[in-house]
Order: sequence, then C-alpha cells, then structure tokens
Amino acid sequence: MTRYSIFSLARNALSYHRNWPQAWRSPDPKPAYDVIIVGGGGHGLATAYYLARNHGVTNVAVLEKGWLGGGNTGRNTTIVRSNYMLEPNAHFYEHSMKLWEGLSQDLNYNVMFSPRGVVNLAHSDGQMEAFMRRGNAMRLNGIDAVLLDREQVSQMVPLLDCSPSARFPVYGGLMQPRGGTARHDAVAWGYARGADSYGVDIIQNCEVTGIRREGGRVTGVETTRGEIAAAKVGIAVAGHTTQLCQMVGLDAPIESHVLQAFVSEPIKPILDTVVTSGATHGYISQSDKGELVMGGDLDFYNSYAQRGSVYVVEHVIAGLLSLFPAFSRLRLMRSWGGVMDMSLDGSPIICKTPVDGFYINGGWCYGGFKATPGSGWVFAHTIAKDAPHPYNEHFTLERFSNGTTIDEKGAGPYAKAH
Amino acid sequence: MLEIPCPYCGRRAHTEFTYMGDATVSRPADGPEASDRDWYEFVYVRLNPKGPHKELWHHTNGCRVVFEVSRDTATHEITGSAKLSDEGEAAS
Amino acid sequence: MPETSARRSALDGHYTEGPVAISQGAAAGVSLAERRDLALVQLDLKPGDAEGRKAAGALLGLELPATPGLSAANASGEGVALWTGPGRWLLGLPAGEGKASVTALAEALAGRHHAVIDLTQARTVVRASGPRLRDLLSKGVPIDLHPRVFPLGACAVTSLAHVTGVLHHAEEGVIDLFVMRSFGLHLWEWLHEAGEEYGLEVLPAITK
Amino acid sequence: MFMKMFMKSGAQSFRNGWGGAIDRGKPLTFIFNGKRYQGYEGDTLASALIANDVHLVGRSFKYHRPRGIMTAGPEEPNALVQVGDGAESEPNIRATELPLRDGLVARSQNCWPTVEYDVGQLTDVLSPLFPAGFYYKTFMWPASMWMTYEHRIRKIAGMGVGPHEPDPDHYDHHYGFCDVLVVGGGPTGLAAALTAGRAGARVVLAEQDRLLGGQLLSEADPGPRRIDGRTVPEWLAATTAELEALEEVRILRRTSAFGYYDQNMVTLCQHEEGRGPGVPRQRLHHLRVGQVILASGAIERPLVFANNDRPGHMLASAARSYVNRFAARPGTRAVLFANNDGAYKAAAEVAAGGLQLAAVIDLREEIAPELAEEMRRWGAQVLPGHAVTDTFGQNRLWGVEARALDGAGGVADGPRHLINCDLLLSSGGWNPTVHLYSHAQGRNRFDESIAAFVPDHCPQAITPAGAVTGAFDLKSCLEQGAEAGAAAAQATGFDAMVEPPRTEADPAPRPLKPVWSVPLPDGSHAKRFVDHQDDVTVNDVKLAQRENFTSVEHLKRYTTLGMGTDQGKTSNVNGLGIMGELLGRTPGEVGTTTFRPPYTPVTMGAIAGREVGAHLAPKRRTPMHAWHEAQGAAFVETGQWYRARYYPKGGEGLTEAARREVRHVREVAGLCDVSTLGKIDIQGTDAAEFLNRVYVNGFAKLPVNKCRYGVMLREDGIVYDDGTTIRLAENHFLMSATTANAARVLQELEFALQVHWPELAVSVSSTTDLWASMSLAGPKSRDVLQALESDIDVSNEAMPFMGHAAGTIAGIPAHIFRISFSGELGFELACEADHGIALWEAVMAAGEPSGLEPYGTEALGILRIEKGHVVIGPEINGTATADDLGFGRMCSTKKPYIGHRLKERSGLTHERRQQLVGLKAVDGSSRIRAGMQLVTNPNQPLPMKMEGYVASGCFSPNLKESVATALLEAGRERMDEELWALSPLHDEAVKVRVVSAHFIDPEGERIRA
Ligand SMILES: Cc1cc2nc3c(=O)[nH]c(=O)nc-3n(C[C@H](O)[C@H](O)[C@H](O)COP(=O)(O)OP(=O)(O)OC[C@H]3O[C@@H](n4cnc5c(N)ncnc54)[C@H](O)[C@@H]3O)c2cc1C
Ligand SMILES: NC(=O)c1ccc[n+]([C@@H]2O[C@H](COP(=O)([O-])OP(=O)(O)OC[C@H]3O[C@@H](n4cnc5c(N)ncnc54)[C@H](O)[C@@H]3O)[C@@H](O)[C@H]2O)c1
Ligand SMILES: Cc1cc2nc3c(=O)[nH]c(=O)nc-3n(C[C@H](O)[C@H](O)[C@H](O)COP(=O)(O)O)c2cc1C
Ligand SMILES: [Zn+2]
Repeated sequence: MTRYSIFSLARNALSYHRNWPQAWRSPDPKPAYDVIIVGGGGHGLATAYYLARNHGVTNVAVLEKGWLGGGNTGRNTTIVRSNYMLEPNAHFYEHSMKLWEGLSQDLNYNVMFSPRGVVNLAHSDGQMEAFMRRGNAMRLNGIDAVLLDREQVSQMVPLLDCSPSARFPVYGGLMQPRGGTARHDAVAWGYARGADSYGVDIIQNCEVTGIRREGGRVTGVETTRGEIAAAKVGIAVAGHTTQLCQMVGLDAPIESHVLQAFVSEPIKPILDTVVTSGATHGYISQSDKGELVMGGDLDFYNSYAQRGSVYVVEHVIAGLLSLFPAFSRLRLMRSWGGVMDMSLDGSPIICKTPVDGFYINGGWCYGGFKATPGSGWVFAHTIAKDAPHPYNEHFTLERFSNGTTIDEKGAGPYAKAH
Repeated sequence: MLEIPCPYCGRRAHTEFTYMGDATVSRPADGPEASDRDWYEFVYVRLNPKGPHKELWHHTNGCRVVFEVSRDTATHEITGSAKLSDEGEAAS
Repeated sequence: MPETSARRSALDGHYTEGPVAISQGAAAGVSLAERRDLALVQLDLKPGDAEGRKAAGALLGLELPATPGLSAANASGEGVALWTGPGRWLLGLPAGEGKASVTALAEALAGRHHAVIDLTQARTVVRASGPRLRDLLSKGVPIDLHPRVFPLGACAVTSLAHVTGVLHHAEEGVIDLFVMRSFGLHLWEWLHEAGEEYGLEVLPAITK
Repeated sequence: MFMKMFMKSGAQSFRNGWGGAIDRGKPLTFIFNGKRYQGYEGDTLASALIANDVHLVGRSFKYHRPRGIMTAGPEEPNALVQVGDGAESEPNIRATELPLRDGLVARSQNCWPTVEYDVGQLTDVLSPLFPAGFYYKTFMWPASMWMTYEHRIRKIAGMGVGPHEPDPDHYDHHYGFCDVLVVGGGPTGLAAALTAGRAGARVVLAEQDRLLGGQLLSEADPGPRRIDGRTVPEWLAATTAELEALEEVRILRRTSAFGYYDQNMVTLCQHEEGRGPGVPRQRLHHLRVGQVILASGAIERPLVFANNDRPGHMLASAARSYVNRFAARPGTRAVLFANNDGAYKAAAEVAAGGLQLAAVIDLREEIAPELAEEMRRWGAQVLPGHAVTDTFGQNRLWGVEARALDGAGGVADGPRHLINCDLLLSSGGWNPTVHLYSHAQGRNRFDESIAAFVPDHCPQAITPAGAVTGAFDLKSCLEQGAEAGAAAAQATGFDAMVEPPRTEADPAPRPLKPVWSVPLPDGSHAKRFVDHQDDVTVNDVKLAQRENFTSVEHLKRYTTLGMGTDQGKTSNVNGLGIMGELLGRTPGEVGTTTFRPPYTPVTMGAIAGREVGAHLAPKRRTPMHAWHEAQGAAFVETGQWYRARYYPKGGEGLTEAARREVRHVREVAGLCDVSTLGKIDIQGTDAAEFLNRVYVNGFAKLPVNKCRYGVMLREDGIVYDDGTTIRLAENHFLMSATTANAARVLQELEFALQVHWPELAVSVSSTTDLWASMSLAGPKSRDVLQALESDIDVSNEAMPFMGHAAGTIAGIPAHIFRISFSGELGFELACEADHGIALWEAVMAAGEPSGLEPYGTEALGILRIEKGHVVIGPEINGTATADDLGFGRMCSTKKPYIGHRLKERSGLTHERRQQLVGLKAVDGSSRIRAGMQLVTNPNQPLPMKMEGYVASGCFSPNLKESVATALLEAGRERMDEELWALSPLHDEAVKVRVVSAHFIDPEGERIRA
C-alpha cells in the first residue's frame, strides 16, 4: 500500500498524479474464503479490516451488492457521539468513540473526524431532567458530558433562537464536547483500502441471494456472481438484515424504515457545532464543504425505497428554521433517503446466532455511523473467536424474548418509535 | 407524500393517517393455548418484506378507522386497501 | 342561572367584527363568522346497523347518510347530519336542543348499540365564505375542495390548519369549519393570518 | 494580428436598439460589486450585466478561477452572486435566473478582496497539489492538528455568505389538485395545456421562467418562424390569452416543479415577491395530479476542452437567448465550437444580433455544405474536424487556439489556428431535462442519436413530450405536446381533440458527434473543466478511474462532480461519458447518478411554509385560559397545551411562587386547571369488559358513580399510562388519560377495538374538549364547596373518596369527582367547556372567605412528589413494569389484559430490577436533583456501578426538607440504606436515605377526610 502523506502528494504532483495505485483492488471472487462478510458498508468493511488487523484472519471477502459505501454509510448525517445512558450502549459507543479519535492515523486515510461538539437541546424542564439523568450516567461511565443552560447554549450557538417566546423555548442542553462529525465516504473508502492492503477481497456488484447450509452449519453463499464457499458468514447489511436472516430461517426483530436527510447549498462557515433537538425533530451541522447537513424524523412506514415524503422534509425543516430563523433564506440543494434497520428496542444486534457460522450485525436505527469502528471491532472479535466481545455481549437476539431489551428511550417495541 | 386510500373516505394525504405496522401479525389468544413464543412473535417478529406488504393505517384526521393497505415497500406503489370487517357501510 | 354562568366561546376576547387587512373599498376575499346557533350531537351506532340508522333518522326527520363524505338535512334545514365515520354522525341541531336530543336518541335506540354525546361545547364552528375561500383553505386543508369534488352538501373529516377538522359545504360557496374547542382560537388566528392576503371580513357571530 | 482586444464599456453599450422581450421604457438601476448600472424591465441580472459588458461575475469553488456567465437559465454553474444585505441577503443566486429589479444590489462571492484580484487564486497556482480527494491523503499529522486544518479548509470552502439575522419574509404552502399538470411552458407545454384545457380538464401549467415560451423566447424577432400563421411573439400572446381565459386552467409562472413524489404528487415553488400585504415571498404547492405532462425541454451541453472556463465561454443557445430575448450582445467577436447542426442556427442569430462571427470549429469531419456556406456568409472561417485546444485570457477570454484532430481521438500535427474572440459559443448537444421523470422513478435510456439520456418508462402517470424526449424540432414538439395533452385529458375523463399548432418542419439535422472531452495537444497539462462549479477536471475523472473509483457514484463522491448547486446540469453527462471512455463502456452502461429533489434549489423558508417559529405547532388552550392570562399566570406548554405554571405575586419567581402555592394547598385550599387531562367517553354493553382488558386492574365490578385509578401496560408488559376512570352508568364510563398520552391512548383503544376485539360492542370518543375541569384541593376544599350554591352533597358520607355526583353548582350543570392527585382532601369539578370560566370564578368567589387561591402545574408537580405519585417521564419511564412502580398487587390475576403475558418474561421479573422508592437527604437540606445517579460508594473508580437514578426531586415546603422519588435496584428491600446521589454535571454529591415514596400522609387520612 502506498502510504498517503503530504510528501506522496507532492511527489505525485510531479507526475501529474498518473502513478497513484488503486485504493483497493476489484478481484473476481475466489471459490472459497474463511469468512465472508455480506455488506460493503462501513460496518462490513470495518469488520473485514479488524478481522485481518486484530485477528490475523485475512482470507476474507466482503460482498457488496452495489457500490461500496452506497448504503446508509453513504447517506447519513455523520454525527458521531457516545452520549448513551444505558450501560451496554454507553460502553460500546465509547469504545467506538475512542477508535474514531485515532482512525485517520490508523487507516492512513483522513476520515476528517471533527470533534466539534454535539449539543442536544432541551425544550422543557422534563427534558432537562432527562438530560441530567443521561449526562450523569455518561460521566459516571467515564464519558464526557456537559450540561448547558440557556445562556451557555446561546453563546455556543449564536444563531440559535434562545428567546423565551419561541414556540419551543430552549431551556438548555446536554453537550458532548468530544462528539462531532466525520466524512462518511472516507470511512468506507479508508476501511476498504485498509482491508484490501491485508489481502481482503472487496467484491462489488455481488448480491448475496442465498446462504448454503449443511447440517445446520453455514457452508457458503449464493450470489449474483456465483456460489462462494465459506465457513463463516457475517452480515452487515443494515436495512436488509431481515432478508439475510430469512435466508437461514432466522426471525429478526427489525423493521426497515426510510430516513431522509438533506443538504443546503454550501455557504461560508455559519454553524460550528452539531445541534440536535428532540422536540422539534431535527438535527443539523455544517459540512466542511459548507452545506448544512440536516435530518430528523423517520417517514414512519416500512420502506426499502431510499426516498421518502416531502412532508417529512417540510416538518424537519420547519423545526430547524424555528431554531435557526436566519437559515430560512438558504436553499435546499438535495434530499435523499436511506433504509434504516430499526430494531424493536432501538439498540443494535451484534451476535452469533442459533445457526452455526452465521453472525448478525444490524439493528442500527439511525445511529450506526458513529458505531462503525466499534461495530467492526467487536463483530470481528465475535466472528474470529465465535464468542462475543464484552462490549457486545448484551446485544443479543434473545434479549427480546427474555425481556432484557435495551430501550434507551423507553419507547417500547415499536420500530418507528426509536 | 403517499396517498392512502381510506376504504371510507377515499384517497387522502398520508399526513392524515397513523401507520400501525404489519397487518399480518395477530394477537394470540389470551389463554394458555398461546405459547410464549407466540407472544414474542406477535410483539417482536416482523416479516419486514421488501415488496408487497399488508399494513394497517389509522385514519387519525379522518374517520378514525383502522384498515389494511397493500403497499409495495420497495416502490411505494399502493395496490389496494380493505376494511378489516365487512360490517361498515360501503364506500360506494 | 346567575350572571357568571354566561357561556364563553373559545373565541371570546378575540372576536373583532369588521374588515381585516382590506384596502379601502375592496371587497373581502373571505368572510368569517362564528356559529353559535348550533347544538352538536355525536351519534355512534354499530357500523352497518341499518335499522338503527333508520330509527335515529326518523327521529331527526332525515336520512342519516350511509355514504362517507355526505351530509343530510331535514326538511326545515335546521337539522343536519354529517357522516364522520362508519356508524358515526355529527348532528347539527338548533341551539338548545342538544341535551333533549341525546335523551330522545338514546330512547329511540334503546336495545341496540349506540353512544350519543352532546358535543356542543366541545367544538368551535366557523362559517367561512367568499370568493377566495378555496384559496385560503387550500393553505391548510389537504383535500380537494373544487366544487366538482366537494359539491354542495359534501362533508369531510380531514386536517385543517394542522388539527383535525370537519368541513361541511353547507350552502353554495359556504363552508362550515368544525374543530375541537381547545383549538378554536388556533383556527381563528390561523384563518386571520393565512387570509390576510385575500382580505378578510369578520361578520357578527351567528346566533338564533 | 493576435492581440488583446480593447473594448469600451459604457451604459448598456452592448444593448441592441431593437428586438427582445425587454421594456426599454422601464429602465432599472442596480449595483453590482459596488458599481451602478442600468438595465431594463424584463432583464435578468445576467442579461443586464452582459448589456453592460460585465463578464467577470464570480470565482470557482476550489481554485478560485475567474468565471463568467455560461448559460441563460437555471443550469448556470458559474454566475452565482450574493444578493441583498443583512437579513435579506441571499447567497448563491444564479444571475441567469434572477429578474432584475430596481435597486437590486448584488456582488460576486467566494473571492477576496475583489473578484478581479482574489488572493484565493493562489490555490490555482498550487492546484497540482490539490487533485480530487487530496484531503483524504493528507492533513493527518499530527492528529491533533486536523481541527486547525479543518478551520482553514472550511473558510476557503463554502460559497456565499448566509444571513445572520432572522428572515423578515414569510412563506406559504398550498395543497392543490388537478387533472393535468404540464411542467414547462415551452411550445410543447403550451400545446399540451391548450389541448387539455380546451377539453375542460383542470390544468395547471407551471413554468419556472417569468414568461411562457421556453426556447421560443429565444427565437429571432422578427424572424421567419410562423406558428398557426403567426409570428412567434404573436402566437405566444394569443396562446397565453386563450389559456388565461379558460376557467379551469391555472398558469403558474416563476414556478419551478422541483420534486415528484409517490402517487403522482408534484411539489412546486412559486416566487411571489412583492405583491402586497400578507402575500408570501414564495409559495410551495403540493399538487396531486391525475396526469403529468413533462415538457421540460432540454439543456445544452458545453464541450470540455482546455481552459474552457474563462469568462466568455458560453453555451451557444445562451448567447442566442441573450441576443434575441434580451437584445444584449455577449461580446463583439464570437467563435462557435460545436459538434451538432443546431448550434449553427444559434451562431447565425448571434451574428445577426451584431457580433462578428470569427470562426466555426466543428468536431465533425463533415458539415452540411449549406450550413458551412451560411457561416461563411457571416464572415466565419469554417474548420471542420477541428477542436479548440486552448483559450486565452484572464478575467475575460480574448482568443482561442484551434487545431485539427487526428482520426484516433488525438490532436493532429498541423497548424495552430489562433483566433481572436471574446465570446466562445460551445455546444456539445442537448441533454433532455429528465430530472422529474427520474424523481417519479422513471427509467432513462441512452439515445445514441442525440448522445443523451431520454425518458424510457415510468410507473407513475407521467408522459414526457417535446425536447425532453429528444425531439428537437418545433413541429414534433408541438405535435407531441398536443397529443400528450389530449391523452392526459382523456385519461382523466374528458373528450379531447388533437389539433396541434401548425408550423413548418425543420430540415433533418446531420448526426452529432459525441466527444466527451477534447484531447490536449502533447505536453499540455491545461485544465479541462467538466464541472465548472466544483472545479472538477478531466484529470480528476482520470484519477478517480486510476484509483478504482469507477462507479459513477464513486466518481461523483470522490471528485464532487455534480454535487454543486447546479447538481451537474451541464456536467454530469460529460463526466460519465469520460469515465465510460476510460472504462471502454458506453454512457448507457455507465449510467447516471440518482436524480434527487429539488430540481433547482428551493428556499428552506418555502419548504417550511407558514408554520414556523411561533407557529411551529398549534396551541391548545383550556376553557379557563383567559382567566389565567388575566391573573398574570406564567404558562408552560405540555403536549400543545398551554397550562398555567404558577401565579406570581409581587416579584415572585418560579420557585417561590410554587412553594407558596404548595403550602397553601396543604394548609388552606387551592384550585388548579386540569382540563388538559384526556377524557375518553366509553359506552356500550361491553364497556366494562373492554376496560378490564386494557387496565391491569378490574373494572367490571366498579359501582356506578365510583371512580377507580387504573394502570395500562403496553403489550410488552411495560407501564404505559395511568388515570382515573369513572362509571357514569352501567354501560357508560369516562376514562381519563395523561395529558401527554391522551391522543395516543384513544388511538390504542380504537386499535384494540377494531383490530383485536371487533366483537365488543363499545364506542370510544374523545371528550377532552367538552370538559372544563378543575382540581380543588386542600383541607378547606370542602368548605369552599359548601359555600357554593349546589345540589350536590359533598359530605364524606354522601361522597366518600373516589365518589362522584352530578348536579348543579352555582347554577351550572357540573360533576364532582372525589379524587386527588395532591394527596390532600380534594375534589375535581367539571362542567362543559363554555361554562368553565363561570364555574371557576364561582368557586374562587365562594372560596374567598376560606382563602382559596389558584395553583399551577409547578405546585402540582411538587404536591405529587410529596405524595409519591408517579408520572409519565420520570417514573413511568417506558422501561418500568407495574411491579417496579409499586403497582404489582394491582395487577389482576383473574383476567387477562394488555401486556399480561410478556410482563412475565424473566428480564422483567427478577429481584434486582429497579424499583420505586423515596429518598431523603441525610442532611435534610441538600438538593436531590432529578437525574442524579445513585451509587453506594462515590469514590469508586470510573466507570462506576450505578444502582439507580433520581426520578423526581424537590424541596418539600411542607416537610421542609429535600425529598425525591427514585428507581433503585432492588429498592424496596433497601429501606433506610444510605446511598450517594451524584450529579457530576453539577459537581454535586448528596448523601441520601432510602425511604417510602409516600412522604406525606402515607395512610391516606387527608385524602379520605
Ligand atoms: C439519513 C440517515 C441519517 C443517518 N444519520 C446518522 C448519524 O448522524 N449518525 C450515525 O451514527 N448514524 C446515522 N445513520 C445511520 C448509519 O448511517 C447507519 O447505521 C450505518 O451507516 C450503517 O452502516 P452499515 O455498514 O451497517 O450499513 P450500510 O452502509 O447500509 O451497508 C450495508 C450494505 O449492505 C449491502 N447489502 C444489502 N443486502 C445485500 C446483499 N444481499 N448482498 C450484498 N450486499 C448487500 C448494501 O448494498 C449496503 O451497501 C443515518 C442513516 C441515514 C439513512
Ligand atoms: N436546436 C436544437 O438542437 C434544439 C434542441 C433542443 C430544443 N430545441 C427547441 O426547443 C424547443 C423545445 O420545446 P419544449 O417545449 O419541449 O422545451 P422548451 O425548452 O422550449 O421549454 C421547456 C420549458 O420548461 C421549463 N421547465 C423545465 N423544467 C421545469 C420545471 N421543473 N419546472 C418548471 N418549468 C420547467 C423551462 O423553463 C422551459 O421554459 C423547440 O422549439 C425546439 O426546436 C432545439
Ligand atoms: C454528509 C453528506 C453531505 C452531502 N453533501 C452533498 C453535497 O454537497 N452535494 C450533493 O449534491 N450531495 C450531497 N450529499 C448527498 C449525496 O449526493 C447523495 O444524495 C447521498 O449520498 C445519497 O445517495 P443517492 O442520492 O445517490 O441515493 C451529501 C450526503 C451526505 C451524507
Ligand atoms: Zn377515513
């Protein structure tokens, strides 16, 4: 692998950038691998990378039905945080956060992780109290959290309407200073390049259509590019988790819903932190290129269509403009959707399954981008060791039947509520 | 924005409705004849198909009826809707 | 009844008769008036109970519409029934007749499933008319109000200014708007603001 | 011979004295980059600048290269300006679309200090270091520095400047319906609208431009073209007049159809600025359409060649438009560079408009002799089989180099033609405007004959017609339009006749020659821009291919091709064409990226509509709202309701007022508005059975006129809601639900009745709005009631705790319920809403001798904590079971109810679950805040073991100490244990003792007094 640096950039400039190698190869699939990862999103690629890097398992293929990073990894609002209250989530996401902090260097790929702070706004005393509960739990779990009053929020986010007469007045906020954003595409590409450098085969335009089993054990996959054998198959297919599970006869407590996101036209820096508001159903940050990147509620119906209703866009933007009345004259440039794997308690599922050799990574709802490094890390561990890592031991399938669900919001067994 | 065909009120903007999920799950019997597994599946397991889906919608800003819609989750095409029981008046 | 028992409309204190935002001499695009001349009774039957429908209709002097989207009026025009759901009607009756009608209907329907509630004070009703009425309503009503689709006599339960509303095409070009009382003032303010560009006129509240 | 031309610029010195759809009688003054200019009504900012010979308009995104005006429409990648100042300022406005208005102030953006001398230009010099995606390869060391790099990068990136003050304007939404929507008011759209409109269909014709006519507006006037025997302007006027006269036809000008959604819904943004009071700046239409006719035309495609971004490089059709429609000459001496016949017409008309035509350079070896002849007649040198291989100029083009091509796609050894010009017209063919078709899930196919993507098939009711289908001659456009209009009218139930407007057929053009990028001569490393806005060059595409970013989607994201405000309208197809060549694939095989709404950028204000800011959500008011207001109450919103939070006296703040009110309730009596609690009327012979199924406790045996507290679970066994239900008659109950959940509880009840138990004869209905409810509480509350004129006996015997009676109070028909949330002797009074204030005032008056005072929700909150009552949120937190909250024994074992099965799961029944307890501060006074976490040892290392959390806390004015409710692991077994409540957020640690949560009157003596 050619190392990237300012020097390699300068050197290549002299040859008009004609000598850069491929960031990853596009090999034809081999007949058999030790491990097949289905899904070339951030999670699948990170899993392959850590299988090779942490566990020395390099005879690995990542099978992606389209172009890599084209799933939710390529369409999310890139918020990275670990501000969780419940212990299983807190420890897992904090592990992920720590990986983010060194990811560019580890991958030798600038993923532009930008810990610019994530501010969650409270619009009532009740929300302030809920934030105190969460923030205190974070702090006692060793995660950074700061409680802000209205004045502090207003100083940090000057364009925010903090007047008491607002329809949903800002009471204060909970901030995670280490939270921020990262460049979504770079995460996929950086992991792909890293995994490739260990010899992992990344195979695009290769849809898994079936999973072969013998005597209850996984033996390989059927794909649009032929059959490929493997002793272990791990899936990281986000919105398509149910389909892959059904290929081995497993039920999944997951529904696929569409979540939209949108960007404004690019403008000069105007917003330096990530701001989210539950009461007005929106979140917003500004990308390095200058667009305001925004998102909010689900569309609230099952969908695999990667696009949603304009009504939701209107609703989310109305909420955001109520917070930021100065953004009203800016213009929306593009909107799109992604297919969310909404687990029925809002927390992920990363586990081995009753089917030998079949491993699940899914149920990310709208928070899986920030999980990417941690998810790859523990999923690789689970696959390599055939046993969970301490950070994912609670993210089982059984928790739904035995009542140990991890319901951060207390929203209940409704996909659309999380 | 979807347009949901209420079997009573006709086609309406989906903002009038509340989505109530998969129409094919049914509540198990309350007695011992239903297993724990049945109950678990009723609450947690969804077929979540990519393609034709039967689902329930509640006409919240409307006639307040819960009815079944056949919608393709991959294309959002709606092929029909039906009342849950025949007792009601016809939409004629 | 003592003085203090005077009824208050949800619009009390916010009801200013006269033109609103109309330039001198121009005609109002939309006219608004609160209807205080109505008793409102909600009648529930078992959906599909044709006999019950007949019995109640006979009492009211009209045929309860079985078809969604329709209303029916009695001979005097003082009683109207709006279809608001399967087996459910909102009855508009002359003011003061609410409680008596509840009793009478309950008696007429004894022995069959029914629920009758006097909702007179649970709703705010605004009568709206004028050449720009459709334009104004189209800002907050997601259904088609073109006369080809929403003719005289049509009614619909739908959203109105982001709350649940019932619309009734009561007279040619006149639409009655029903919302929950707690949203009455919201609707009123919304109509004023959304209607500003068309020129509004608030008429005296309708009483009888 | 080869020298930089000197041009004199004066007031509209490049404006022709004839022709054009501008009103010379209405001069308009505007300021651009601080200089004052004049234009005319009918101009765009771009045409006015051109008339004033201003060509340097902006700077590019990455390299800050000087850029001019390239197009005459919404596809413009370059001429983006900052318009207005202060709160009204708007960035990134396309000068080519902006109607000129008097006093308009605009300036170039993304440049400093001026557009002529921009220091950012340095990036162009250093550009070898900044190929596509360079930022992924560097700025990584040291790790801590990224935030510093990022800060710089963010400043350099971005384009215009967003306003920093609230938008002073307002916007509106509109729901519309029609039989036929025609998108595009060009000849095709006009023919379609006319045909459908004449048939009687409800037609909406949407055109983003101010004028109807589309490409016809760029026809030479006077010109030879006749439609239905009329000149083009005459035909347009007559057609517009006829459409306007049709009652069911609505014309929306300056309205862009920007999104196509499911079930044939199209969203449109209409610009309405400056039309009187109350008129919104822009209006967003949601149009539900029977049949859509897509007559959106086509957008010309520039050619990609060396230094093709200098101000003065313009689409041939744009130059034609400036000359014909705006009577503005975009230069003095033009060169045409093209690969198709259509551009010759543009060149000829530009020449007819008063420009010299220096040369025609055609990529094709063969040109139709008559076209070549015509060009020569205009004085042009004609160079078939040639290409522009370089251009010259800094802030304005002053010349081009043309060379012959060899047969193998390279530059031939041959003479260099250096041609002096200040305008370079380029045309690489036309791309049909298929955006909306794609939003509608239509599929496009690559049509080799025009080398562009055209609509193929679509699941929605949309019919493309005219240039969008690749039909580029007027006759076919008019015919297709009329046919589509008739078919759409027929499909929506109208009889329609196909009578297309008649015009002469154009001679069939010779095939165009697609050349996605013009080769560079050996040794040249000049930039060839594909995406002018985001500065994506041919070399960037090549780099992407080399590094294996070969999918179009990777190409787009790696190079940012097509990701600017123009979304690649002039660049995407060129880019994928180049990638196709590198991969040996046809453009059809490479495919396009996904088209997404909006088609052109839409103001976020318009998307939000009128319901923003204070109007974001409807406000719900109780019947007594006006009374609270008059008393100066402070309000708080809960689930849309505005509730009186406290009634300050003197200069009291929240805490003092609430404590006073609490004490007053416990010591005297208080009156609180509780009308916001949900009321659900439940009737039917199975009503009791129904309640039995939805509450954990039994209701079947509840006597008439008695109330009972009930708890509801979700199906997963977790507590969902609680409230008191009264049996009014054998088959008639009135349920109350929490303010927050009321709407959903009703919905769940309806769901259960319709889906699970349709056999039950029960009707449910919300009657929340019917009732004005007030809670009278305190030791003197009975005295207050007894002072009222009433026929209801409120003695303990006649109305024990949980009793009910109806009668009149002060002449008002009313109910009294003996229930209490505060734990005091209490009564809830309810009457119908219109009498609410009257009843409230009567009670207040009757209470005066006893000292009755109103209290708000803040006091209510403290009272309930003192009593240990649980509420939604802090205690009913979505994860607690009935047993956790102390309702275990309430749960019936004799009947099933919602949630009864799954609540038995092992995870919900083990003994270490968090259970409801009370806490008191060991020192009596330290504040126990809601949200504190409970630990046994505050000095243990992180992460700490958390035993539970404080749900609600307050200083009890009655007990004069800090009390709290908490959910604590195995809490009920831990009475009297001492723990620490920690709030690291506040840097607080409080030693607490576990106690029962019923702090006040645990035996319920007061409540039953
Ligand atoms: C609009 C939006 C906003 C979001 N915002 C945030 C945010 O701010 N912060 C955050 O942390 N998270 C956010 N998320 C969630 C986050 O994007 C995802 O959870 C995360 O990216 C999932 O990564 P993944 O690798 O699991 O899935 P994906 O990136 O979706 O990858 C799964 C891949 O599997 C492939 N695949 C599916 N089926 C098959 C098959 N049969 N064979 C082969 N391949 C298959 C898919 O093509 C896809 O490429 C957001 C999501 C969306 C849609
Ligand atoms: N010489 C050539 O090669 C060539 C090529 C293409 C077109 N043409 C000519 O152009 C004309 C084509 O006629 P036509 O009517 O099909 O196209 P048109 O380009 O004349 O009209 C299309 C109209 O649609 C509008 N529009 C596009 N998208 C819109 C949207 N989303 N919302 C609102 N408005 C939108 C445009 O502003 C334009 O006015 C014919 O006269 C044809 O000869 C010539
Ligand atoms: C964080 C983020 C920033 C984006 N910024 C832009 C942008 O500046 N310009 C643009 O055209 N699209 C932008 N997009 C959207 C993509 O173009 C694209 O819509 C998205 O990746 C989904 O893919 P699809 O539309 O091809 O389905 C952005 C997407 C994300 C996730
Ligand atoms: Zn309905």
